[in-house]
Amino acid sequence: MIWENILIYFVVIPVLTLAGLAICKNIKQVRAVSIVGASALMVLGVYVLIEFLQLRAAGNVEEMLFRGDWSWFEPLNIKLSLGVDGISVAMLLLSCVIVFAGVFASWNMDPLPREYFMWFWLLSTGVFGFFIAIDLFAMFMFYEVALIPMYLLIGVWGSGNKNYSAMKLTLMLMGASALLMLGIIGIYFHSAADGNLTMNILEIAKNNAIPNNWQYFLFPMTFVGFGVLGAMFPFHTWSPDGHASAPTAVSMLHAGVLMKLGGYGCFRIAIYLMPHAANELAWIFLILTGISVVYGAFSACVQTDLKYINAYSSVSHCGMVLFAILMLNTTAMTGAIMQMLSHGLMTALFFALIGMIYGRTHTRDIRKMGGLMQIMPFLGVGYVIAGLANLGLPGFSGFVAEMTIFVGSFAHADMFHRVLTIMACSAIVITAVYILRVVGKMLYGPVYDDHHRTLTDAVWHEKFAVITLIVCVAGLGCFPNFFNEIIYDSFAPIIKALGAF
Amino acid sequence: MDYSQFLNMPQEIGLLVVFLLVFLYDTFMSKKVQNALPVFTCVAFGLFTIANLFFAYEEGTIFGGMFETTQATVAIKAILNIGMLIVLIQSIKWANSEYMTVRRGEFYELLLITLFGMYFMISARHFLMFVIGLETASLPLAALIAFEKNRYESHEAAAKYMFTAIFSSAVFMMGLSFVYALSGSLYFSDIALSVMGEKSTMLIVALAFVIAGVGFKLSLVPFHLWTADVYQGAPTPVTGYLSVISKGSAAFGFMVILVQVFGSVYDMAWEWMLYALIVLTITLGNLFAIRQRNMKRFLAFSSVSQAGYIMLGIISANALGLGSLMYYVLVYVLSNLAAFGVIGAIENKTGKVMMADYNGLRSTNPWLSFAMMLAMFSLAGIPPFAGFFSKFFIFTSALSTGSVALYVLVLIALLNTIISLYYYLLVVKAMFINKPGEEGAIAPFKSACSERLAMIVCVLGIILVGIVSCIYSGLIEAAESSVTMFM
Amino acid sequence: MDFSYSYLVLVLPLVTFLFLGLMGTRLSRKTAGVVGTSMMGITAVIAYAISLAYFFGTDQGQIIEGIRQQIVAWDLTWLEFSEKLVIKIGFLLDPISAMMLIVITTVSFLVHLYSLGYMQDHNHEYEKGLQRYYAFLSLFSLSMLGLVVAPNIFQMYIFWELVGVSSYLLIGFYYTLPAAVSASKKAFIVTRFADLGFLVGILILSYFTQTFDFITLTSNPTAAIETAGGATFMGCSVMAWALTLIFMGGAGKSAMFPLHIWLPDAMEGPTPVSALIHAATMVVAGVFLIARMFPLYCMEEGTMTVITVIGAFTAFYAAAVACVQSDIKRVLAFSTISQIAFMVTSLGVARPELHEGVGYMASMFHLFTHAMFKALLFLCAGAIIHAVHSNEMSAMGGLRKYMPICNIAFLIGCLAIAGIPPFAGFFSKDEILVAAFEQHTFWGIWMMLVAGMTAFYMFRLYYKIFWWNNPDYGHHTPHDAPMTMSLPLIILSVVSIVAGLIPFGEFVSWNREAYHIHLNYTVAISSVAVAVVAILLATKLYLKENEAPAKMAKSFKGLWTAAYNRFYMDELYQFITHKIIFERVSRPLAWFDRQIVDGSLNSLANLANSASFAIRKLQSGSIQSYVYVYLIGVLLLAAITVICLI
Amino acid sequence: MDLTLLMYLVPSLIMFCCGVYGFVTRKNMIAVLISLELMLNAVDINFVVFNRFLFPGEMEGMFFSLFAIAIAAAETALVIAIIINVFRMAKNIDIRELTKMKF
Repeated sequence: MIWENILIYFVVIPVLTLAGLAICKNIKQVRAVSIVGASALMVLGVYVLIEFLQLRAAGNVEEMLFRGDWSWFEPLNIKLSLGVDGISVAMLLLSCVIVFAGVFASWNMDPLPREYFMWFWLLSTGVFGFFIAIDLFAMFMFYEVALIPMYLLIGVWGSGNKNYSAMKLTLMLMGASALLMLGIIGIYFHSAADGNLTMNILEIAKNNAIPNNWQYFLFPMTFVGFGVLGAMFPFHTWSPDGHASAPTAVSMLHAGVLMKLGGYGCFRIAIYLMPHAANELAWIFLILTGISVVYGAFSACVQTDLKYINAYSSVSHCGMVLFAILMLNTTAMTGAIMQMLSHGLMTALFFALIGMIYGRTHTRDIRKMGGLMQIMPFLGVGYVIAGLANLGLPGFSGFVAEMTIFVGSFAHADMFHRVLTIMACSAIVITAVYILRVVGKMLYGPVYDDHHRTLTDAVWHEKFAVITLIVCVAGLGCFPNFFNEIIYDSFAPIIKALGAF
Repeated sequence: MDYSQFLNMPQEIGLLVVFLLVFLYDTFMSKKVQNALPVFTCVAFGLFTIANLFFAYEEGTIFGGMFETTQATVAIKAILNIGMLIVLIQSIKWANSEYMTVRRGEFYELLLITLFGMYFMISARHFLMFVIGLETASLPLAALIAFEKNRYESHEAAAKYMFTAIFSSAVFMMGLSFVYALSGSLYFSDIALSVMGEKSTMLIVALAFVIAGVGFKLSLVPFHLWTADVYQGAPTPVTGYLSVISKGSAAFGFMVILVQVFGSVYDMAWEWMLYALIVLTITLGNLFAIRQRNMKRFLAFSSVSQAGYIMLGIISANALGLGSLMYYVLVYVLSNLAAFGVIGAIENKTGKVMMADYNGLRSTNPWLSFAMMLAMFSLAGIPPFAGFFSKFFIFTSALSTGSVALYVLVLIALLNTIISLYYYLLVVKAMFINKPGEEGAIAPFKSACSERLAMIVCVLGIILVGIVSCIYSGLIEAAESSVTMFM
Repeated sequence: MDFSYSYLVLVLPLVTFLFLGLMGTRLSRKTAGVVGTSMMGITAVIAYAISLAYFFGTDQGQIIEGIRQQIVAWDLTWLEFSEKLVIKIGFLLDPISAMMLIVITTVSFLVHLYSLGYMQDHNHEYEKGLQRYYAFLSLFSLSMLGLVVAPNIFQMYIFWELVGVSSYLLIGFYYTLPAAVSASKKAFIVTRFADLGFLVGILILSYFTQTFDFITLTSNPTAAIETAGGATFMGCSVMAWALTLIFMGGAGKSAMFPLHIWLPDAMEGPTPVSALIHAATMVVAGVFLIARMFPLYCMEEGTMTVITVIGAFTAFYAAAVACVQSDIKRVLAFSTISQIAFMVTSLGVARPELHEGVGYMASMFHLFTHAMFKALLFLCAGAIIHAVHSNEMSAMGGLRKYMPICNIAFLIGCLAIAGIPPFAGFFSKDEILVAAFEQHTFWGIWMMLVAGMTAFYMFRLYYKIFWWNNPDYGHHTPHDAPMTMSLPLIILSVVSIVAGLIPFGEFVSWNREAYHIHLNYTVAISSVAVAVVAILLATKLYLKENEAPAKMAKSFKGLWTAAYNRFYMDELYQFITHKIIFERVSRPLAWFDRQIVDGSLNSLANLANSASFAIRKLQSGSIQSYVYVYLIGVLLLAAITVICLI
Repeated sequence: MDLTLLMYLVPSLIMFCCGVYGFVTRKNMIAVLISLELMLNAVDINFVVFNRFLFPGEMEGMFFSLFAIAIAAAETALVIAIIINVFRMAKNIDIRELTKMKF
C-alpha cells in the first residue's frame, strides 16, 4: 500500500492541513491547524533524515531510498514513484524549515487568513511532492501545483503593483513550464531503446537511451524550463517584481523553496538524464548563469526598494546555483546544493525581516529609513546577521556554499571555466557593496523619520520565525560537513552518467 | 430484415426511449404537472446515463455497415451523455422561468434530438449516415439558439448560425461529391481503400472541402467566425450545450473521417492542412479571447482555442490519440460546463454577463467564484485539476509519432497556453483581486438547487477525473479495442 | 603536557562572544566589561602558557636538532571539498604563531582593560551597548587567534574574513554617526575586494598543489611550485600569479598602497579598537600571511619584487602623508601604514641566502615591537582624545602639564618608533635596514630616508600635542586618565622600552633555526643619525608655536595640499566606485534590466495585445464576411497542401 | 451529340459559384437563402452525375441526392422561420444589418 511509504506523508500532511483549514472558523483555528501541520512536517523531515542516515550507515548504497512505485496512468506507463537521496532529503528539510518559519511569519495575515493559508499549503504540497517524486510526470505535476498559488497569493495579499507582478510571474513561470512539458514528453518518448517507455528517472538514466541529437534539443528545453524558476538571465525579470509585490511569507516561500525547484530540476532532470548534451552545451548556460551572478549583484547595487535589492540578490545567488551545477563535478554540484539550502534559508530570513520592517515603517524605500537599529534592535541585528550571511561570512551557510562552489568550479583546467569562476567570485565583493549599503542606510546613522521613533520591536512569533532561520543558517555554516557528506555521496550516479561520455 | 441488429445500437435506442418518454409526458400529462417536466427529463436521462455506464456492449456493424458500434463510440457517447445530463440539470431553472412555460417540452425534445443526431454522426461509417447525423444535430440547434423569442440577439445568432451552417454543409457535400467521384462509394472503408496512394488535386480539393465542413462544426479558425456571435446570442444552457456536446461529437467525427477515411493519405494530403489549422485555431482563438469582456463571448473564443488542442489528439492518428481526445473532451465538458453553470446562475439571477460584473465576486459569492476558478484553472491546464492531465496526455499523444514537425507544433501550442492562462487568470483576477465597481459586486444570492447540483458534479469531476487514473486508462482501452479505425 | 588544551584559546573568546552577544542588554555595562576583560585575561594566560611551553619546553619535540618544529596541536575536519581538498580547523604551533599569540592576547587584554575606563562615560550618547562592544572585541580576538594558528590556508581565509567583519562591526560601533558607518563600510569593502584576490590565489594554489596545508606547502616549496608544471598565464607562471593574488589579500588587510585607503577612515571607530585592530594586530595579518608562506614566496622572484616595490613605495607615501595630517589618529594611522610597509618590504627583500634570511626575522621582530609601541601610541591618543574631546591637533597643545603619564608614555612610543636606541623600534628597524641593504643599496637608502621621515612626523605629532602652545581649556581642564586606562599605558611603555632587547632571532627565523642578531654598526649609526636629525628638525619647527610650518606649507603649497589630501587617493576611489561602478555599470545595468530585458518581455505581451486588436476586424459581425473568410480558408487549406506536396 | 460528364459538371459548378456569389453579395436574406439553395442543388447534380457517369451500376449517389434534397428542404423551412423572427424583431431582413454582435 502506498500508505506504508513514509515519503507520501510529505504530501499527505499538507493536504490534510488544507482540508483542516477548509473547516476552520476563525483565525485562531487557522493558526493552530497551520502550526500543527508545519510541526508535523518538521518532525517528519527530521525523522526521515535520521532514518536515511541510519540506512546509509547500515550500508544501503542504493541510489534512492524509501523507494516505492504505484501504477498511475498505465497506458503511458506513468507511475507515482517516490524515493529520496541525500539531496532530496536536504531539500525536504529546507522546505520544512521554511514552511515552519513561514507560518509564523504570516501570523497576522490580513485579510482572509484562511484562504491565504490554504493557498500557502497548496503551494507547500507542490513543493514537497516535487522533492519526493522521481517520476517525471509526478514531478512536473507537483511543480505546477507549486507555481499557481503564487498568482493569488501575490494578487490578493500583495502590495504595490501587484496585479502586474503576479501576472508576469505566473505567465513567465508557466511559459517556462511549457518548455519543460515539451522536454519531459520528449524525454519520455526516448526513454528506452526497447520500447518500454518510462517516466521514472532512475530507469531513464539506467537505459541511457536518449539519442544525442535529441539531447541537444531536449536539454535546452528542460534546462531553460527549470532555469527560469532559478532566475537565469535573461528570464529573471519576474523575480524582482514578484518578490517586491508578494507578502512576506510568500516571498520567503518563493525565494526560499520555490526557486530551489528550478535548480533541483536542472540537475535531476536536465543534467542527469541528458549527460551528453550537458557536457556539450554547458558552456552556453554557463555564460548565461555567469552573467546572472554578476548582473544580479550589480543591479542590486542601485535599487532603493529593499525587496528589489533582495530579489536581485536572489538572482545573483540562484545564478550561482545553476552556475555550479553546470560545472558538472561533484564538488561544485555539492556546493550548488549547499547554496540552495543556504540561499533558501538566508533569503527567507531576509524577506521575513523585510516584511516585518515594512509592516512597521510602511515603506521599503531605503532612502526613507535610517537609524532603525536604535528603534528595533532585534530586527536590526537580525537584518545585519542576514546581510552578513548573505555576503558570505564564515560561520554562516553562504560562505560554505560559495567556497565549495568556487573550489569545485576551479577544478576545471581550461581558461573558459577559470575566467567565469573568477567573474563569479567577484560577485562576492559586489554583494558586500549592496548589503552594506542597505545596512548602512537603513539601520545605522541617525533616525531619518521621527515618526519611526514610536515603532516597536519584534513580537514573539516574529522573533520565533527569525531565530529559527538564523539558527539554521548558522548551524549549516558552522557544521557544514554534516550535510556536505549527505549530499556529496548522492552525486555519484550523476557524475558517473556525466563521465560516461 | 433482421430486427435484432437494433440491439447493436443500444444507446440510440435508450435515447429514443428517453425522448419518447419526454414527448409523451409533454403531450399527455396535465398542465399541473408540466412544471415537473424538466426534473422528469433529468431523472429519465440520468437513469439512462447511468445505465449506459454499466451496460455491456457488443461491437458490430448494422445497416449494411453504415453504422458501427465500438468501444470508442460507446465511450464518447457516454461522455456526451454526462455532459448532456449536466446541461439538463443546469437548464431546469431556466426552463422553469415564466416565458418558457409553453415551450418547455419543445426545448427538451429538440435537445434530445440533436444528441440523437450526434450519436449517428459518431457511429456513422458511411457518409450518408454521417450527413444525416450532422444535419439532425445542427438543425434543431438553430431552433434552440433562437429559443429566447423576445431577445433580438437570440435570433441574430440563430440566423448567423443557420446561414453559415448551410453554407458550410453545402461546401462539405460538394467535397463529398468529389470523394464519391474518386472512389465510387461513400462507405468509409471503401473510400479508404480507393484513395490509397491517390495524389490528385481533386482529392486535395475534396479534402479541403470536407475538412472545412467539419471544421465549421468544430469551429476551427478560419471557419469559426460564427462561434462567438452564436454563443453570445444563444440562451446560456444552449451555449453550454453548443460549446461542449456539439464540439465533442464533431471532434470525434472529425477524427473518424480523417483517420478512417483518409488515413491512408495522411502524410500527403491532410497533415499540413491540420498543422495550419491547429496553429491558426489555437493562436487566433487565444488572441481573440484576450480582448473579450462578455463572459459568453470570452468562453466562445476559449472554446475555439480548446478545439485546437483537441485537434492535437487527431493529428497523431493512433489509439493513444483517440483515447486522449476522448479524455480531453470529457475534461473539457466538465470544465466548460462548470464555467457555464456559474455564468448561467449569475445571468439567471442578475442578467449580468460582463467580466467587469464579476469584480469582487469572491467577497459576495465565494462558492460560485470558487467553482469558476476551478473551471478556469482546469481549462488553463493547471494541476491538480483535470485540465492539466488532459492537456498533458493530448500533447503526449501528439508527440507519440515522433515527427519533428509535431514537436514544433506542440511547442507552438504550449506557448499558446501562456496566452490562454493570461485570459483565464483575468477572470480569476476579476473575482478574487479586483475591487467591485461603483454599483458594487453582485449581491450574495443562493443559486437554485439544480444549479448547485450541476456545479458540484462539475467541480467533483474537475478534481477527480484527473487524479483518478482509471478513467483515462479505460478510455485508452476503449480506443485501442476500436483498432479497426486505424489503418 | 601536550598542547591539546590549546583549544581553550579559541573556545574562551567564542564563549565570551556568544554569551555577551546573546545576553545583550540583559547584562549591565559593567558586568559585560568585567566578564569580557577577565575572560580575555584568562585567554592571555593560557596563550602565554602555550607560547612559553613552545619556546622553552622540549618535552613535546618542540625543537629537534636545533630546529623548532611545527606542531599541529589538534585538527578537526570541518568541510570536505573532495578527497584531497579538506578544510580543517586546527591549531598550528610554530615560532611565529606562538609569537603572535603573545602579541594578540597581550594587546587585546590591555585594550579590554583600557576600554573599561575609556568607554564608560565618554560620548555616552553613542555608546549604548557596551555589551555589544565587548562581544565584538571577543569575536575579534577569537578570529585573530584563529587566523594566526591556522594550519591551513583555508582556515586562515575563514578567520581572515571573520577578522574583517569584526573590524567592520567595531569601526561602525558608533553606528549613529554617518562618518563611522561609511568608514566601516569602506573598510569592509576594500578589504573584501582584496580578499577576492586572496581567494582566487587560494583557488589557483590549491588546484595545483591539491592541498591547503601550510606544512605540506612550505616544507617542500620546490615540489609545490612544480605541481603547476610550468604553466603560465600572460607570461608569468601561474604560481607567481597565485602568490601575488594571495599577497593582494594581505595587502588589503595590511593597508598597502593602493588598498590602504580604508585604514585612515577606520579611525572613526573607538580609539581602543584602533589600537587593537588597526595598529597592533589585524593590520599585520598581511605580513603574517607572507611570513607564513615565506618559503613559497622565495621561489617566485617576481612576486617578491612586487612585494618589495609596493612595500617600499607605501612606506614612503604614508610617511609623506603623515607629515602633514592634522588629526592625531590619522597621523598614527598613516604611521601604521608606513611601519607595516617596513615589515612588508623587509619580507620582500628577504632571501634565505642573504644574510641567513635576516629580512624575515626583522619583519617579525618589527611586527612584535611595532604592535607594542603602536598600541601604546594609540592608547595614549585615546587618553588625549578622552581628555580634550577632539581629534584635531589644533585643539591640543601644552598637554604635558596636564597629562604627565600620558606625556611620558607617548614620548617613549615616539622614541621607539623613531628608532632611537635602546627603545624597541631601534633594534627591529635596524634589522630591516640591514636586510634592505643586503638586497640592494637603493632599498637601504630609501628605507633609511623613510625612517627619518618617521622620526620627523612622530615628533611633529608629539610636539603639537604636548608642547607647541598653551590653549585655554576653560573649565574643562584635561587630566590624566583613570587607572584602568593608565595601567595599560604603563605596561606598554615598559614593554616598548625593553622589547628590543629580547634576542628575537633566537626564537624566530625563516628556517626556524636560532639566528643570532648582530648589530651592523654602519647601518645602526647612520640610521640613528638620520633619526636624530629628523627629530631635531621637528623640535625646531614644532617645539614652540611659530609661523615656520605655515610658511613652509605655503611655499610648497601644491605638494602640501596634495599630501594633506592624501594625494587624492580617496577621491580616485570615490570616482571609480561612484562614477564608474555605480553610474556607468550598475545604473545602466539596472536600466537595461528594466527596459531591455523586461521591456522585451513586456513588448511580447503588448504584441499579443495589439495583434488581438488588429484581428478583431475579422469578427465583423456580418455573415457575408464570415463566408469570405471561410472560403479563403478553404482555398488556403488546399493551397498549403498543394505547396507542401510539390 | 452525347452529353459528357463535363457538360453536367460545368453547369453544376457554375451553379455552385453563382450560389456563393449570391450569398456574399445579396442583401436580402431571402435572396441569400435562394443562393444557398443553388449551392445545395449543385451538390445534388454532382452526385447524380457522378453516379450516372462513373459508377452506373450503383445507386449511392442518387440516394445521397434524395437525402440531400430532403435536408435542404428542412433547412429552408427553418431559415425562413428564423428570417420571419428576425423581421419581427428588427423590421428588416437585410443580412448586413445582422451585426449587433461583433468583435
